[in-house]
Amino acid sequence: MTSSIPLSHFLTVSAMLFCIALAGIFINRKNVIILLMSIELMLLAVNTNFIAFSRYLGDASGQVFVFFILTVAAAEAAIGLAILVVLFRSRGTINVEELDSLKG
Amino acid sequence: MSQSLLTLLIFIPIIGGVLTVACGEQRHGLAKWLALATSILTLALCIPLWTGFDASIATMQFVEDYAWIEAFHIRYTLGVDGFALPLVILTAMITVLVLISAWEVIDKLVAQYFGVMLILEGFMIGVFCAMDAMLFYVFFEAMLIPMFLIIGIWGGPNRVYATIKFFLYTFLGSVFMLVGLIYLYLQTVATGDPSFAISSFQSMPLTMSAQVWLFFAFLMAFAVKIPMFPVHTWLPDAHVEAPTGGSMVLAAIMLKIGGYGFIRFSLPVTPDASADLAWLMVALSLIAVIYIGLVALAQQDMKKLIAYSSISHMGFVTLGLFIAIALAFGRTTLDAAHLAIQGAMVQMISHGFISAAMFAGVGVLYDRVHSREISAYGGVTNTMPWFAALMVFFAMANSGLPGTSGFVGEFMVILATYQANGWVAAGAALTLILGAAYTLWMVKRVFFGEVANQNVEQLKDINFRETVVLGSLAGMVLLIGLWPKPLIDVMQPSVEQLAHQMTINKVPRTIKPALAPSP
Amino acid sequence: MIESFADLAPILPELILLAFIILVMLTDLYVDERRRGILHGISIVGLVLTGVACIRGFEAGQSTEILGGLMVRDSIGDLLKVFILMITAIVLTYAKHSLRTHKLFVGEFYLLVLFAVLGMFLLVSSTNFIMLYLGLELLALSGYALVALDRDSPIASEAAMKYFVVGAIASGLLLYGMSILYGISGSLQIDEIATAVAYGQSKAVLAFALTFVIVGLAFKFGAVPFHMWIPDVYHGAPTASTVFIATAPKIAAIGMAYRLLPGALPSLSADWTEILALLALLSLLLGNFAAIAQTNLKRMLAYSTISHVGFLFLALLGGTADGYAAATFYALTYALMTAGAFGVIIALSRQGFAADQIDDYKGLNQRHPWLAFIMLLLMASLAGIPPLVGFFSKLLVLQNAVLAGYLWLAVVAAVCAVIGAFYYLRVIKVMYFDAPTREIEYSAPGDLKFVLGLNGLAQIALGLGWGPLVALCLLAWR
Amino acid sequence: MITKGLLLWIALAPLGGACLAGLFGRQIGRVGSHLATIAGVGISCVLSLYVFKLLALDAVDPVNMNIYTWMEIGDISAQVGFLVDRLTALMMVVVTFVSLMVHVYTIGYMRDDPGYQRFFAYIALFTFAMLMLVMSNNFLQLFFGWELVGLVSYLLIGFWYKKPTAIFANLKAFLVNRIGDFGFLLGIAGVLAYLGTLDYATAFARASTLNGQTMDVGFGGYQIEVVTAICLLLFVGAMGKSAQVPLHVWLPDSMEGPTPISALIHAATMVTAGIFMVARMSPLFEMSDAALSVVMIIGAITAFFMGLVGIVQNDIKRVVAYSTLSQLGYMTVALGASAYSVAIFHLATHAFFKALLFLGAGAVIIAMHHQQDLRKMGGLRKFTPITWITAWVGTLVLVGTPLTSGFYSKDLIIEAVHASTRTGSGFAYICVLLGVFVTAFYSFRMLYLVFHGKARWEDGAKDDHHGEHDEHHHVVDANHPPKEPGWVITVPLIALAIPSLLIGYWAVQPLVFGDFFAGAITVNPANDVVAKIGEQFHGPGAMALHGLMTPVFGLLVLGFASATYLYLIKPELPGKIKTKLHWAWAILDYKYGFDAFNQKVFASGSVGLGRFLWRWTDQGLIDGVLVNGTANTIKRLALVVRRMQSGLLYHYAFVMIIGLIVIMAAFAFAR
Repeated sequence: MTSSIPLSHFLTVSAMLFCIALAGIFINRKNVIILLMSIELMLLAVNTNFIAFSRYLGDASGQVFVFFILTVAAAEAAIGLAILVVLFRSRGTINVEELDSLKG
Repeated sequence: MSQSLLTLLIFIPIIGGVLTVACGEQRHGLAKWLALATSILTLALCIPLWTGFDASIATMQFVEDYAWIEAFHIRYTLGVDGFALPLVILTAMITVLVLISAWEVIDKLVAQYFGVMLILEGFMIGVFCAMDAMLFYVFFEAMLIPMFLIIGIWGGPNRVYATIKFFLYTFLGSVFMLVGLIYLYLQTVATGDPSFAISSFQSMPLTMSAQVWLFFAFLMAFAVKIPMFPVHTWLPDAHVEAPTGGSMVLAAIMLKIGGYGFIRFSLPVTPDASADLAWLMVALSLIAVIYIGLVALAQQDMKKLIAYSSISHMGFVTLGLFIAIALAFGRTTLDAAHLAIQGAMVQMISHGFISAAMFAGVGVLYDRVHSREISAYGGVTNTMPWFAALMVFFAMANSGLPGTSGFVGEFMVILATYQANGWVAAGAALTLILGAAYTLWMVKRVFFGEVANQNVEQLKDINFRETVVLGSLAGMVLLIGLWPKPLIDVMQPSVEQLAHQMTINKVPRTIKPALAPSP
Repeated sequence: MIESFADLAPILPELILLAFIILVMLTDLYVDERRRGILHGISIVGLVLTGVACIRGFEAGQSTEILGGLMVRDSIGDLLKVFILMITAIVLTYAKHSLRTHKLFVGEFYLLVLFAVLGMFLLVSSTNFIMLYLGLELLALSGYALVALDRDSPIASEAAMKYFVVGAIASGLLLYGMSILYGISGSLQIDEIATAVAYGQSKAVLAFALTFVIVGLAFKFGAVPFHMWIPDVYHGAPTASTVFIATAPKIAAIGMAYRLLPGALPSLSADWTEILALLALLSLLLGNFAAIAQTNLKRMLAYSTISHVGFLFLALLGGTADGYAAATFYALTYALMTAGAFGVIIALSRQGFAADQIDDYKGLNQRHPWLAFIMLLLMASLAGIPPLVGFFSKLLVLQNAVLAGYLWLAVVAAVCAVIGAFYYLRVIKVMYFDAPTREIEYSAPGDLKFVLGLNGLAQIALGLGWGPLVALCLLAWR
Repeated sequence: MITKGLLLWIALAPLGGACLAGLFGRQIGRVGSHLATIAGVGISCVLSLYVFKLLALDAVDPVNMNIYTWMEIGDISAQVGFLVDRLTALMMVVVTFVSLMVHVYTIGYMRDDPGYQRFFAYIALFTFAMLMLVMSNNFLQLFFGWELVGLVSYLLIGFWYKKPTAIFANLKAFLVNRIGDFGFLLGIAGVLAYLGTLDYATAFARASTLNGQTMDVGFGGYQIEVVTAICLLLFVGAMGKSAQVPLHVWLPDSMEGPTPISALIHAATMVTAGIFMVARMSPLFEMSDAALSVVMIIGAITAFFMGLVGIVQNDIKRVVAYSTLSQLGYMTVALGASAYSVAIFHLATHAFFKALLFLGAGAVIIAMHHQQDLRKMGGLRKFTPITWITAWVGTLVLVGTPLTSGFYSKDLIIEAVHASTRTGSGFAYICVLLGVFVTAFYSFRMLYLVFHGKARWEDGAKDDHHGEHDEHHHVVDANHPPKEPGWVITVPLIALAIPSLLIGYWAVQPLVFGDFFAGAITVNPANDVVAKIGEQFHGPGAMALHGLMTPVFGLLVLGFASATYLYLIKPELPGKIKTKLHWAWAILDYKYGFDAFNQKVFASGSVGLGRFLWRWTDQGLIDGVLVNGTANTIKRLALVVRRMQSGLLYHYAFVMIIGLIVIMAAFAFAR
């Protein structure tokens, strides 16, 4: 089973996910929610990497790290959403394009 | 006492200045007296300095040496030699006069003005006494802020532009020197004897290319300070906008720091590069003398005119210093080189007094009429005879009349220059004509003729305070002019040492045939 | 893994800090509005005790593994921690007033700050990627919250959102780099990675990983082109949060840099030196140029921070111990200067008057010469005018740059310092040369005035006596 | 015995007087100040006579002593000291005597001038400066005195500082003199460079080392004899002070000053400093024929052409001024012929009779209430007999009537030039001959216009410039005829008239043909023309007789005759001639266009150039483009950079990604 799918495939997939996430962040002009999702996606790509490596190297610490990342990701999401709420309360919009009162 | 004399000379003014500021504006009367007392005390401390100075040796004297930053071998090392001593005393004298001349003139933030002036004095004395390169640089830069404030707070209408220009110009120049110093320090680290001591820089072997880079690094700093063409344009603006005292300090002392820097760093640390590039420096000096002389001729603003004349006179300092290195090249006797260096030094001292006097004079007029425009005056002699007499005297000194100090330096430099190249000497000697032309033309337009207008009609002649300032300056000008020997004797050993350092090749050097001394 | 509590001795500082965090949390539940000042007291005490713990364990060159090598207790960490605590203490003093005047005086602030400090502690003393990441995120998440502290301010929440998003991207990138390194070395232990990397892996992959790591690092510092959050956060966040975010994390970032670059990737030093030089150059140029055009003091300070990061990177070139010592010294002095500058802003700000426009300072000298003088010292120090300490820190980093063979960069940096001087001078100009337009009242509490005074005079004091401090840094790093 | 103290007294007494009158003039009052200065000058005059006696009659050895060391750098040292030999002594006597006369005369002339004390302070100071110049034993002090007399002349020409013409003239005088000093200073530098000393004695002793030594001109690889170069440079200085073409332009304008100083400074003493200096430097000049030729030719041009201009002048003082120029030309010619002793002889005689003429002119001006225009005078002899007689004496001496001192000195100059074989001596000879005619003509013209003919002032000339200063607003006319000024004016006239007549006869033998200046003046035997003409010299009487049958005398008579005919017998003729030969008259009246040229080219030119450089290079290029240009560029860049912070989140993210990619690319391409 291990031999069936070579490591490179996993890495490619995760790289793709990562790029999609990045693209999602700076192509998206509309909604902050999508930004949060992209960030999650980015972390998932990283997780994929870690798991693939740890499986491939037969070393558990990678997977341990993944657990931590997931936890932190959750916290991050929480804070992100909290900020989102605050933002919406104070500005009445969560449109990325309108978040430009701070510039120059 | 005498082993910590220099420290006292540096820190008494600084502490006095802080206290003066601390007096606050509401007690500015007290502040003024405190400041004056401090400056006079400082001047008094110069007496043991002069008497205790052994004029027969070239070594540093009154040396104080303490570790400051062990980790980077920066030391608090002070000392004076023949070059520093006169400049220190000059600084002390001028500061006293500056404070007196500002007595009733400064009307806002009086305590701060007097305090800042004193702090500035301390920094300037520090520059002249510092024997550690980093200490030198610290004082060199520290002067900027007080001067920045003096011009900016008490200056004229366009003061902000002028003072920021002054600051950035000087700052830009000096950061290159900073990098140069760091480079030199790392060289000493490489040689295993890490030190920031100027002496160790002077004795350090350097390749030609390194010397050239360092030379230009130093040039950036000192050429701006002195100032040389083409980095001189900050000076007229600074002078025009600065208050009288600021102009006096600027012209009398700060410009000298540029020349002093050449003596301390450029010439001894990079003698071969200096020799190779002497032609460039001589050319720039001549431009300063002639081009700036012509420009001065065109000025309508008295302070601008005097500022340009300062640049032109400083041309003789650089000319003397860099002709000296040409004369120190392959000669049996170094007398000519000594003459040139002495000339440059005397020129610095004398210009200190003369330019201070000229600016003080303009200040006297400005306080009464509030205009620096030449065209605003005319026939001042009718209403201010004594003042006119003094100013004609200083004008003559400024145009190098024998018997005044203005003559001595130029005379020596021209005499020495002739031995390197007659045409260069001729170019320099043009100042006889140009200097007289712009100075006396101004005198003619301002002091002679019928009373020009109401303002001049109502002028009162100089009061006691102004007489003290101008009179004492006139005394110094006359003294040095009639008997420069004491001054020259004090400097001679150091001059000889410098000339000797010039002859030490760190690497084989060449010199432009044009400057090759005639056999 | 833990046989006895004696093994916990090395992480005593962290434990004390944690204890006080819990204490603050609990007290916050039970004290009412008026007596919240006690939280401030508790936090200060906590910081001081933590500091004492750090200092007591301080021993040059020694380093003990903790938690099975997840963390290490060494002089470097202790030094950075002590500095972080010092700065944080000062910051809290300033922040209190600001929070009071802007009706933001809530316990959360102290919690978040202390959590951030804890994060920094983990960050600077971690020897394992997991620990490092946790520290980083703890710091970052507290930061996001701090920025958003003022819930009613639109710009604050906008800044928080921006900070959050780009921060998340940065940590994502860092993680990606870590994952590659993990793949290459098969370990998350920094030292093991170092040894593994030393045995010539394919350079290309290493460079690929290194890039991501450096990006994460550069973001923490706020180096160009990963600086975009800095101006907005400094500007948008409540000054109390800004003054914290602007100062202490920079010190922690040095520790992070040390663990990641010379720690994990020593064999690539040539490569990351090049990149750092590039980033330094960009930061110097952009920071100084953009700052010139600012009219808002906080924003100007933000860009000045970017240029200072450029200088700080000069010290990281080559990754030598002396270099890092210089960097630490630089970060500390920078933090002092910037904290002071924000302190002045806070001291002058009132309800409905942020005092963050440069023009608000017109004629300050004629109204409050002492305060103007302090600001003068801070600005001149930021500009790097001797004998103020700002000059000497620049001196050290320039020296390191020349030593590392980047003479040209040193020259550029020096010139940039001149350009930079311009906008600092503008503040001085406004305070001293312009006539006052409005009545400026200076009614800060005594402790703030006191600390502010010390902070200003420290510029001179450290400038004249920076020897011991720099000696300490060298001692810790060598 | 000549002691240091004695010499110091001579030099410093006038200075003391000057300081008293200058600094405390208000306290000691008018009488006090003129007593103080006259006492000072009197002392030094008496002592000078004593010193002269010692040197000339008792044949005491010349003294050369240093007072104090001005500076000392290795072997280069500059002293302040005195060298007193017969040459110096003669100059001292001339200077102090004339100065004393002028002091006395001034009491009357400046009687009601507000600047009375100041004036006395100035002329006393001048006496000091002039003494420092002539008594110097080294180049430094020479230059010191040289410039100081220049300064005083500047102050005195501008004495009436309200008068625009005066303050224009004094600036002009100073600057033109500075041009001379420019050369002079370089000459001194040359002496130091090649002889290694500033001391006369040492320099002259080493002079022989310059033989055949040449220096590179600096371009085109031309070589020039060192000694020639030095001498020419020094002579430029002399040209400035002694007003030789083309640096003569300041002297006529200097007449703006009060008449006494025209007599003292711009006739008798200061302007002769150049002559004295060249004579003093004779050991150097003797080594360079080329330099001496230049000297001679310049002198000749001045002697003749400046005399010509004198013919068309209508201002009484200017006539005398141009005559001074021409006489200075004579002296210079004599120098050029290496007849130094003759030059000094003429210098001395000229000092007396030209001072006499000027003071006479001054007396006339006073009598005419500050009317200086010849056309408004005439027939004064009845009213001012003493002035009239002394003026006649002066004129006769000036034109060189045999037996008068002017005759001896001038005739010897002509002889010397005749005898000289130096390049240009032919031209010079013609010039000096014609000069005699010209001199006679303008002198008698002036004499007639002033004292003879009909009194043109009676039909009250109300129109033009009377009253240099306000005390004299009333002019003379039939009801206020001019009257003889008081004794303080006339006594000096007489006191000067007598020596003017006699010293020639009395002094020509010892001064010129006896080796009076032995040791002071060196003449190379090869071109010792004095010795040559000395062979035909058989006592002053015989010389006077012989003088009657020389072409010189013929020209003199011719000049006298034509002047008499034109201005006494047919006064209407000159007008006709003027209209006929208008172009010639125009040229002379235009003074050959020197002034216009200088004003346009040098004065306006340099100011214009300065203005151009200031506006375009200084403000335009350096400040505008480089300094402010950089600043503005930075500002503009700042705005651009600022706009890059768009505030849009996705831009931020994008920039980060770009940065990431750039770094990767850097790695990729670094490999």
